[in-house]
Amino acid sequence: MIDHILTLLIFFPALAAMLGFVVTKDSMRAYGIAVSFIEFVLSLWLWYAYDPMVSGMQFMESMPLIPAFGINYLLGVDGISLFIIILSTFFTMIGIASLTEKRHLKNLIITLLFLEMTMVGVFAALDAIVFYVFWELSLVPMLYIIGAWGGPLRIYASIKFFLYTFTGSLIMLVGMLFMAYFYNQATGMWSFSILEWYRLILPENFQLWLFAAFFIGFAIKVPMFPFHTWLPYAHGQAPTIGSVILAAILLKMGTYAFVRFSLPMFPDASVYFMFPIAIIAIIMIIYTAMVAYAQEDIKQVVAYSSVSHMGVIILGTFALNVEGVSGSVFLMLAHGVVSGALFLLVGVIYDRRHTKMMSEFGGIASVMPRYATIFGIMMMASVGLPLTINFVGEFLSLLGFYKQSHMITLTAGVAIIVGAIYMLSAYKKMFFGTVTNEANRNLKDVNRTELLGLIPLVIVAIWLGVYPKPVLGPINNSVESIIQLMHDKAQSPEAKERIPNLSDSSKIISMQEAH
Amino acid sequence: MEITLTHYLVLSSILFAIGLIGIMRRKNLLMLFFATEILLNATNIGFAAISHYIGDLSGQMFAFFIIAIAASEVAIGLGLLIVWYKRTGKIDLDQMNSMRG
Amino acid sequence: MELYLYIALFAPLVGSLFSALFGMSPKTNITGYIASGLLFTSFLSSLVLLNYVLGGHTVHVELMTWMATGDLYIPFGFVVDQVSVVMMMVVTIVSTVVHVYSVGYMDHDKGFNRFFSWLSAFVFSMMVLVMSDNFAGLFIGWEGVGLCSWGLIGFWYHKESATWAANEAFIMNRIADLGMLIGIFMIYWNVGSLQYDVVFAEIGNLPLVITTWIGIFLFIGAMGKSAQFPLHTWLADAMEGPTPVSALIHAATMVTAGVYLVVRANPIYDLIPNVGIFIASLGAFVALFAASMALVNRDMKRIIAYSTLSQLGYMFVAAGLGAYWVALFHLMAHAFFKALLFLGAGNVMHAMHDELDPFKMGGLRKVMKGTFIMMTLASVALAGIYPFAGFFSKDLILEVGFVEHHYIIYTVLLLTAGLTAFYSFRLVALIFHGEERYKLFGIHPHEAYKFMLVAMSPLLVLAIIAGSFKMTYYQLVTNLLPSTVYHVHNEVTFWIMTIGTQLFVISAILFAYKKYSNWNSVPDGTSKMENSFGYKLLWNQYYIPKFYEEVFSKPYLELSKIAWKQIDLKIVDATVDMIANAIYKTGENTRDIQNGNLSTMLRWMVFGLVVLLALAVAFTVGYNAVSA
Amino acid sequence: MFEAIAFYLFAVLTIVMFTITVMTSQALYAITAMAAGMIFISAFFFILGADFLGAIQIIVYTGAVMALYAFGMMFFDTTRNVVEKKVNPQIVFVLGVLAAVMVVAIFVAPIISDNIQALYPIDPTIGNSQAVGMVLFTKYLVPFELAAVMLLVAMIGGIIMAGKKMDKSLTLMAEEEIGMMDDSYRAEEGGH
Repeated sequence: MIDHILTLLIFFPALAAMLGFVVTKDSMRAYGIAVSFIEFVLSLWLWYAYDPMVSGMQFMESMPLIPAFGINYLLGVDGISLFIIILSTFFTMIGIASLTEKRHLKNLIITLLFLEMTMVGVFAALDAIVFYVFWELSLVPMLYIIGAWGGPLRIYASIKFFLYTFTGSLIMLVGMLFMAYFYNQATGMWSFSILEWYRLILPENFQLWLFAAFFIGFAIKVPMFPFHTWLPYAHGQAPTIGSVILAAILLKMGTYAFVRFSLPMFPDASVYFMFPIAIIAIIMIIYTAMVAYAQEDIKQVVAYSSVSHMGVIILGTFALNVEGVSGSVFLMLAHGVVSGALFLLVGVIYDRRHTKMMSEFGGIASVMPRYATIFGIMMMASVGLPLTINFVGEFLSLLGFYKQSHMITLTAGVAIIVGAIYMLSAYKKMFFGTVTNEANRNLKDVNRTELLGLIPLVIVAIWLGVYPKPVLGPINNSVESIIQLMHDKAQSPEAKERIPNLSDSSKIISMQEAH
Repeated sequence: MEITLTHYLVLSSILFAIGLIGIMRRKNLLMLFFATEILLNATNIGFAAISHYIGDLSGQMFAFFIIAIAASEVAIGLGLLIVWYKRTGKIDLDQMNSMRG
Repeated sequence: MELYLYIALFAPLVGSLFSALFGMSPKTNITGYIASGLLFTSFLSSLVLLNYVLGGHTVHVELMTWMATGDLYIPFGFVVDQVSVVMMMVVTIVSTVVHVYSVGYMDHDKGFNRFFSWLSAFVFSMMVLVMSDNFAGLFIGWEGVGLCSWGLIGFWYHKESATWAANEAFIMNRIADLGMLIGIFMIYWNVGSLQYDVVFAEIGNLPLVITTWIGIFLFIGAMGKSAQFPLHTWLADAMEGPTPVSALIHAATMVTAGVYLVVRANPIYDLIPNVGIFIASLGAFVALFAASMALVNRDMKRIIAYSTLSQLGYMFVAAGLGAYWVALFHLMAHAFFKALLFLGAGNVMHAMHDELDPFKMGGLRKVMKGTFIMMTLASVALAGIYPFAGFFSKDLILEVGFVEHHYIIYTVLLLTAGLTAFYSFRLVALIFHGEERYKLFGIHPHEAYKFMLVAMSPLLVLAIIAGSFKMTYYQLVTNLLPSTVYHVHNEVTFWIMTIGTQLFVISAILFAYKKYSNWNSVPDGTSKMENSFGYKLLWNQYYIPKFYEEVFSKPYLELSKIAWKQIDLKIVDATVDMIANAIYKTGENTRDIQNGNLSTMLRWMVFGLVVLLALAVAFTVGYNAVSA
Repeated sequence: MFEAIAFYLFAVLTIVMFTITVMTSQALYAITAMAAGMIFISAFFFILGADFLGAIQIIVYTGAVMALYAFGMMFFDTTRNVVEKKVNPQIVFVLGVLAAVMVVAIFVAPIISDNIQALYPIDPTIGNSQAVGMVLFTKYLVPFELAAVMLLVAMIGGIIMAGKKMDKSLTLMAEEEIGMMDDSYRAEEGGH
């Protein structure tokens, strides 16, 4: 069973979703929680069985799909994808457990389970086509969630979300096809296996074009400035569960893909585009933080803060050294936990008051002290306070990029200031002061269902902030092998210089020979 | 004065153009069918001529199949035409716009 | 000894978590007792550790790994050495006193439990800050105290001014923290480690320019926490918090973290005397600058806050001039008498029902004898009168300035010493002497609880006798810090300086008494002095808060709104929508082609055929032309 | 020489006939002209040596197809002028002429390469019909059979559509209407 754990992880929720159609409406919630819990336990088992000392792919599965073109059903996890998979299953579980939605609950849970399949699939896929299929499939449940359970502008928001990201991924698909073509030209064989592609050393000008093609697909997903405008609409209109999954997992697909595709496949292009991308990252960090500060809707604050944090992730990714990339991968998890929790928290207040405008609130802290406390913890985590999960990621990301450029890091470091500004002022508007709005006077504090979702997130946010080693260790090993691969593949002298050589640090194991 | 393949092809083109003018100009469905017959025949001439000048029977084969198709087309087309006429009493193209997008 | 270390470190955390458990329930005195008890435990452990360190040992433990990736390795490592043990003593003594005091002070507050949770959490962060054996751990504590400071300044969160001040403090500290973070990055990439011992051993091998930058960036961090100009405005506003908080955080411990950082990083600053001069100059400037603002202020707590700021300036002068042990000594002495002063002010506030204007008090010595004695003695210590603690530490700084031949700094500090004495006794005179002006406002003051006064007494004792520890202290810390002795060699000069300073200070005190001890009216803003330019300038804190408001806060908000409404919605998003709309409109406009009319479709078909044929012809012609 | 005369003669006749077909507003003229044109076209086939094709042309087109049209026309009022709305007639001619010019340009241009090889060369020793039969039943057997099926389908389709209840379209009716129709049908049967 452990040999096929990834297949099981991917298709178990889908199968359960199919069976979910015959489950009665009343027991659907319990069914959903049970299924997502089993899935989560499975993913924990994956972690347990994962050998942290091996840097390469583990639990690899292969089955030919279209042998003529080298398209295989190829799965595997390494330290980078392992935890994002766990994060996906974790958040699906948390999301279903804390669902407060009343309308078409059954359909919603089935949709969520399908979404879980696509998310796990994206992070486990090692074949470009399989990856692409799951990548695109993930749009469908999300489109459905926003479009069916969303706010008043849901149709516009969902179509914008779908078309925007879809356009990007089509360009990415073209890039993939070209990559396969180049592989065919170089070796005479067809292959869509990412691991095979890693071995291919492309001339720099090819790399630049392919990098650009992949970049657009990923950048829209992340979303990077100036492709970010779908996000506020999607978050603004999506139901709580949609925002949670979108922020926690779906956005991570973009940054994950950068680490999985762009970096190891195009090391020279990565170095070539390092500074332009860093500039974009800085714009994302500062500009969207400012936009977040100007928002009147608490959910939009969190939405824009996501973009701002994604900027730090991008910066860490393009630091192209172990510290930075490990930090960015860790920050993906951290941001998933924190922004997911923040969206859940916004959902809590929205359920009570059916508004998200900050001007409607004020002084909530005295009415809902538990809520204020949890929100405060998560806000501080989002601001990047040490000993919370975000700090580890942000610290490492910025630390990594400092090696590449002092000035850019200094500018990007403004993130910790502007982040504090919008978060604290939003928190002040919501929670501090006296209760002025009568409607807020008798709000109920967070109930047990909501705590069920929030408490684990708080625990994770602090646990991984204090003791990130169990996660950071495997990430570090896999990132080291990627960085070493990049260094070995790099051709231009600048790239050789910018990407550190780790080969003296012995423990590198070739990507292909693991398992 | 040798008659070459080109002569035939030009003739075929002229007839084809006449057919095109017909299908564009005609609003009466029946008349439209006539024009399509002209188109088919124009190509038939071309096929037969090429067959002759290259010395290959394939051209004639194609012409056969075209004739077969023309026959079926007439059968089905007229059937539809009659159904339509019985329903509406008209066979004017301008009135058949239920496929409007 | 490790056990004592962990007890000293984690006892406050346990107290904090325990109080947090009751954070949302109504007041339970038990939280206050438990938290105070645990703090006292922490103090006792620190005492044991002090004893151990006095024996010439140090304790260094590594609890566990925190971050490890690539070459980076950051453990949770804690060290108790000569410097940190002094800080631990200061922190635990003051915080124990403040905890016990708070049990009385916060007696009637709804957020009693929450208060102790925050306060103990602060002590924990502070302990992490001083005990960490690496810069990252220091940064944890650094941010941790910032967080607790935020929570405690904004403790009365229903007050707009309090929450505003809390956010201001946090954000300003963040600005400085960025500098510190960059300093840490520089250290890591140049040294390869963040452990103090490794860094200090390697720092000499670095190019001087890099060391300089490291020193500058670390000092930027210190400037924020210690509220040095231009990041000083938050400290005065932070007085919105409960008074014990001001005593503990904004006088004794957190604000001195910057000094501690410079002292701790002395091997770095030793290499870059130019930065040291800058630090000293800035310190001298801030000392005078803050003292000048304290002269006219009419808010009791703000006056003490400015005095704190001023004393921090003194400390930075000492630290900047390389007299690290002197800086640390003044830090310690200052912690005692300043905390005492604040707690006394807290008593007065309680008595006066949160009235802060000393002009509305007067004659309180009759009803608040204990507080009167304590505050007076604390002020004497602050003024630096022999044989109180301030004399030994503050005069030493003056001597340092003199011995190091920075006469301008010396003069400024001397002047500031006079100002300090003046405004301190202005406050004492206005509060405790003269007519009982409070009667105008119908207030019936009363002395604080007995146990609060008892709790304050250790601080009083220390404020009086701390100077006598000087030699023990000196021998202790110079194991780690440069052991330069600052002494004016010429006997005559020394005595002239010492006695001169004392006379100057005493005359300033007498002047203050003379001017204010018989004050009989509440100023209403009409007197000539209150309308003079100088007074207004000082009253408005040199218009700096206003300047920040106008130049940074408001434009930032405006710019943010523009970024959202103009750029994001009208440019970025509109561009995307424009592309989408263009496609949509194209479809809409060409929809007429699909009018369902077969005839039209046939025409389009023929048109397409013609186009394709034309293309075929054109390409063929073109191709032939190229190949020919 | 004879060939040339015949070609031009028939060419002119065909063009004239077809032009009439396209241009006239009398349905009867049109069908008559077209039948004539078809016959003239078969003349080309004879000239080109495709005797069998020519025969088929006359039989199928002029015989079957034209007869079908004639029957079809019996449904309509053929004596009346065909009234058609003319929209932008010049565009029609321009497009038609342009298409012709293009095609001619392509045919005239020396692009038909010389290296086309005959796959099924015409054997002069055997007659056209025999040759056609040999190719048709070997290489083109499957298409031939398919064509046969197609014709069958067309025949059945034509019968069905023009047959009973052709004033009702099942595809355009709602389900209930169909159900009702079935009921009335059964009722009719029961009545007998």
